Amino acid sequence: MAIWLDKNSKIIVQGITGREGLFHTQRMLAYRTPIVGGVTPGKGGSSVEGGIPVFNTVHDAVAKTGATHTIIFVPPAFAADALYEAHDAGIGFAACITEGIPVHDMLRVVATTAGMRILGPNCPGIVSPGKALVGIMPGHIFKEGRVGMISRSGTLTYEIVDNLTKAGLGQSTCVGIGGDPIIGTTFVDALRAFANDPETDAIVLCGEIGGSDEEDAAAFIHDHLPDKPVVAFIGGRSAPRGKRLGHAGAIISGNFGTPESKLAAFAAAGVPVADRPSQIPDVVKSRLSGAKR
Amino acid sequence: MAIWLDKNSKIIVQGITGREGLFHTQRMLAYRTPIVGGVTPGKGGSSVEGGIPVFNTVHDAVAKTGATHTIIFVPPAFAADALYEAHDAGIGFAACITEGIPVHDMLRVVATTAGMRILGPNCPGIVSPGKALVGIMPGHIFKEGRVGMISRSGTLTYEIVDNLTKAGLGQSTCVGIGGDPIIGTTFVDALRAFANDPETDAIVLCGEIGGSDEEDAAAFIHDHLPDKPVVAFIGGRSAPRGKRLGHAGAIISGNFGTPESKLAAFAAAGVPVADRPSQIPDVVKSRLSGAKR
Amino acid sequence: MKLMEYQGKELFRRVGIPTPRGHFAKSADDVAAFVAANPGSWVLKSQVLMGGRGKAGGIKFADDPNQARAIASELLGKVLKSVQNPEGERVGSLLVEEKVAIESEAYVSITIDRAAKKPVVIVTAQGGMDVEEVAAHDPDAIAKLWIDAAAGFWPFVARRLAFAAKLPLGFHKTFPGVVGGLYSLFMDYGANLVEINPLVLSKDGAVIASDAKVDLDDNALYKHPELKDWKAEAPVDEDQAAAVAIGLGLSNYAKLDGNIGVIANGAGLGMGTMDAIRNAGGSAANFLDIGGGAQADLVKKSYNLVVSDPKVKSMFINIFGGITRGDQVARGIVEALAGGDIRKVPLVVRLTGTNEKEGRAILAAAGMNPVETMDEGAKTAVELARA
Amino acid sequence: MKLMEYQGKELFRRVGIPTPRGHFAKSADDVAAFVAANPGSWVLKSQVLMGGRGKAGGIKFADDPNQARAIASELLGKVLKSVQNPEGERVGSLLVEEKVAIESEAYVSITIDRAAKKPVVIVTAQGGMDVEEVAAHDPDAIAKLWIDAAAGFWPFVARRLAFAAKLPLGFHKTFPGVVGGLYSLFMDYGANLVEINPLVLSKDGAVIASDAKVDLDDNALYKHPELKDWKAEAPVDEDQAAAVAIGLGLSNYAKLDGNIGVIANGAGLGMGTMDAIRNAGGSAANFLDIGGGAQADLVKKSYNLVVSDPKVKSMFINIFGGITRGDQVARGIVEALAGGDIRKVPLVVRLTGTNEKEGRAILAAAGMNPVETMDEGAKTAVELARA
Repeated sequence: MAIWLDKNSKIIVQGITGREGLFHTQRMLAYRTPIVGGVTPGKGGSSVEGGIPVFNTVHDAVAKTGATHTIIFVPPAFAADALYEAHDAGIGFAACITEGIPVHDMLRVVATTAGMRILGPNCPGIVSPGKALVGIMPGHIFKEGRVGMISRSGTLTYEIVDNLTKAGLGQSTCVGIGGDPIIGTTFVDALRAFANDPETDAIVLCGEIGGSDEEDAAAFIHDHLPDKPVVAFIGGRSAPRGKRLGHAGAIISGNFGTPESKLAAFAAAGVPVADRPSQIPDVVKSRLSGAKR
Repeated sequence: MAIWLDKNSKIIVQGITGREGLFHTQRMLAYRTPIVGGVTPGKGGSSVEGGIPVFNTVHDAVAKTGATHTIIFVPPAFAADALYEAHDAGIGFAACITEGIPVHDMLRVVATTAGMRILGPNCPGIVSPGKALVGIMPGHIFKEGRVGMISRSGTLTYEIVDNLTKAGLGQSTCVGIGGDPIIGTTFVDALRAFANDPETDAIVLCGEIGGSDEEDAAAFIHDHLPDKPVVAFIGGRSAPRGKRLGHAGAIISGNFGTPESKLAAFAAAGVPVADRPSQIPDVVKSRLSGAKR
Repeated sequence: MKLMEYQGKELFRRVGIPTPRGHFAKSADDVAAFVAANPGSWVLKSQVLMGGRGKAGGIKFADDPNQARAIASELLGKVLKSVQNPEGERVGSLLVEEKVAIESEAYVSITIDRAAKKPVVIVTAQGGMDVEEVAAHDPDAIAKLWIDAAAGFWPFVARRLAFAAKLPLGFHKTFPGVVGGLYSLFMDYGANLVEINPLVLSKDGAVIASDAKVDLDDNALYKHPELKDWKAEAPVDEDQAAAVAIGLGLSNYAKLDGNIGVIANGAGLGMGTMDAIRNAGGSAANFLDIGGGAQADLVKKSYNLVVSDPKVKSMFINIFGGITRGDQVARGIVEALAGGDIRKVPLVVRLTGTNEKEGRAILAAAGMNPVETMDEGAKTAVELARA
Repeated sequence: MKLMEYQGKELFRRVGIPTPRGHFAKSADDVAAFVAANPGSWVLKSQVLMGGRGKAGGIKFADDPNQARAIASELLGKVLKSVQNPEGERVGSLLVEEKVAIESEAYVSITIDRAAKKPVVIVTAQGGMDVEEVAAHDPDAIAKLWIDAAAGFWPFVARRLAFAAKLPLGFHKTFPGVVGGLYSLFMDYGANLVEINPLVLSKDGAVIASDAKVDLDDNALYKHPELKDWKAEAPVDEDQAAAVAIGLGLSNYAKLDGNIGVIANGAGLGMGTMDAIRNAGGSAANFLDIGGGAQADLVKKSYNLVVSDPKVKSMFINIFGGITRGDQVARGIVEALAGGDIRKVPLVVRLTGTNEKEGRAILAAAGMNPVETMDEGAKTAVELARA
């Protein structure tokens, strides 16, 4: 298995003829991702990459290809529209790569797209190694296996996955949830899915300072995940308070969002927190071989 | 049984201290309707009619009384707000008597209150004779029995019910769906409910010129109500085309909405249409004693 | 409230829909002065609410101030007649607009789909035509999509429509903005209909609303007090004015072709009474709904309004009291008949429901005997009208 | 973008929230002239973004033109300092406002609840206080409700809050309109925060927004091009300006207290690199994220920016290529080092992922040998900084 994405997913690319969209379509195809079509208004009827059909609308694409998943590369001013269009056309899963979408557009989108899982925006996508890659992650670092991975950051994910793969720990699915203030899929959503995935034996959660997603995740693990080992990492523990470092998410304010708050929450949930990415494989291995928490 | 309203319903009155609200509260109480409270912002803590508590908000009323139903008498500019408030507070059934609500307020309300049945607006309410009256209908004309009644018009309902009662045909529930362009409950909604009510043996449907509700109802009866007799009446058959007569609903335009269109639809569904209200009891009786359509 | 073209275009500009450069004028001097100050070719468009204005000769062209003055003088005050409006409508003002070189014309409107309970957007590539004719002859040319009021407008809806209706490519870039503006207008102002016909693609690639048809929900007008002036200026239907003058709602009174006056409580019962009269072989002279809970004074005024129509030969007052109380109705009737200054016609009263006994007593004291049923009342009224 | 009070109030007026009568001025002459033309008691409010402006002496009163001129001269140009802002902020303009006789003060704000993914409205009857202090000392005094963006704002939400926060009755009638206006502003302009503190109930019963705090989402500013001028005038953070100047995003560069320069691709890896440096006993001099897919030129400019900080003793460039290609990064580094005009510091490069081989080859040709892991790179950079 895997979560949310597998060999049977039928994927379209919104913004497929744009520079980014086309570049990553090539890379996803190189990973043998089942891409069935793309959407660029006005380019309907053409095709890219030797036969991937391009449609004017998501509705056309779904009608002609039976698409179930979409990945969105359209510019920020049009990305919320693209998300709602996907929902309206019956798409069940949308990974939104676009960075810089107005937060209030996302408030509208999440309030009106019940039934469609949105990953991101401002996320690196999702990989079920050996099956499909829907995102912008470098495919060669992943390896098929039984560790689930969830992360708020892109390149930090690569760092951790690289460590896991080199240590012989393959992955069931790696999910980059994105760093924006309003995101469609939270740690808890992904934890719930991994909890129900019989092919995921352990979970690595890569959090960050800021927000309260990690605290929520810790509470969820405590209450609902007694049997599956979870190992956490928190990026930005050395960052000063009140500075905005890159991600809109990574800003500490109030009592939530501090490294201390997150460390305390994971400690209370019995979740070990690695100090550096390079330690993670060992912690995972010891948890997998050891007793239950 | 009965549909949507019975002895166990717990009813609140929004706008209970207003002139209309108080007058009809008295009349509903006289019918032994189980009214458990009322809402008027700023009058919370007081009571009316010897002990009906008044609350500031619907949420307070629901928390304190366990209300399930509401009837709304607030002025048109505040009625949509009252409907959404009721939904937000967990009310399951709202009869909205208010006339003159902006149509686009209702568009917003119906799009966002899934799970709450709205009757009206601009409707006379609902009566389950012998059980409860939630509306402005004159209670004394109704009689407990086994005929279900659905109508777009208020006084025409009284006329028909009066004929039924005088002919010995009591009613299970009488529903006034209201004459506005956007209403929460249509003929089809009420037909579906009556179809599932074992204590309703026959249904009288009182339509009007204009709109396409009667045509939709005829199609529904044809497809889903083969076993329960339905008798129809259409008000305004002598009205000239294009004139707006009272109800916003009653205006004929295009091909739908004409008496001919409605008569044809009922004929196609095998539903007899009475020429005058006074004929209805006999038609109902003959249908009840006769074979299936 | 139906808006004139110039008013609709004023709202279009508020929501960012491009309109032609133009000038609103009520006099030929004003028109001439504008053309003098802005040399070029101008279109003079009669500001009326009726359809078929062009065919009726209400739209003319002028290239210089003198010509503009002459045409404006001719149009202002003229009564335009069309198939849709045989009685005609008087031209009180003009919209002077730049002439646009047309490459292509489309049609777009938003209205309420009662059955779907949603706004519906309708688009065709056949602008300038009557959309109902297009629907009748070439239904595939019409594209429709519904908008979920919770989700609001998203541009893809307009893109889907543009592709489905096969709008020329020149429209595509601007079209979502136009539909988005129309939707804002539709929802924020509470419109029954917003329509652009034609939406023009000009030779130089601009997309412009060449006409504007806007019908606002009277119940929502209070949200935009700035439209009060338009409301005050709006041409009033005689029946509506009469209804409002005595305290009834706009559509509670309507004159019809027959000779039997009708007063009832409730629109449904009013229509039912008209039907009953026709079933008895007669024909109603009017529809009048006194509404719910009418007091004696309103009943009296309603009586007076109905008999002020000289066609009326007899009258049927049909009341089934719910909120309306029989005693109030009876008192109103008696007071009306006591007035010496009004015409009297043979009257049939049917009075049942709330306070029926008290009402009947009042009528009896004045020498009247109400009938028992609607059918009986209709039959009697028809006979009296024939007498 | 954080707005000044006078800008926030301009937006308040657009959405119908009542504000005190006032005048925005940039010179003492202008202030004096206004007070001369409008005799009475006026409040002179320094227009700064920092909190604690009143305690810092930024708000003064004046009853006549001369006093007004004197106070304005004193305030304009003054650097206000507060606990929240020890560095201080220079006063560039004043808002002259009528003095309102205060009966009662409330607090209302709307912000984004990230966990609920909804706007949240916060109300207390303790206006004029720091709301976080109220939350700490008297949590029951704070009322909160969430708004469903699909349903939009309905007035009952404001009524529930008014009752829950026990606002004095004088607020109740106007309060739903104020909250509705705030919500329009919040959604239409895309605000991270809209706050009125205090919302004043005046002695004569009016409800007025006495202060205005508005923080707009930079990503949404394109929707309101009319705010461009405010954007241009807004005080700029030095780091943000430096980032934007070389083509990075606003928050992709931030100076910190340490002495080891950091360049990474991705915010997460950037923070992870800082952490790794601290784990190795050092401290980062900055955070710099070159983003995804950076070209050689951006890498070069980023190098130059980091070494322009004299604190920087060594540098760690940490790249895990996904979209970012190792050859581009390597070329940028080589080009930066080839520039004769910039300071050079000991450099550690870690380069893995996409086009890793090509990148290493380029570095090798320039005599550099990248480290293999992040931990190793951090350790080396710390050692080099100590050297």
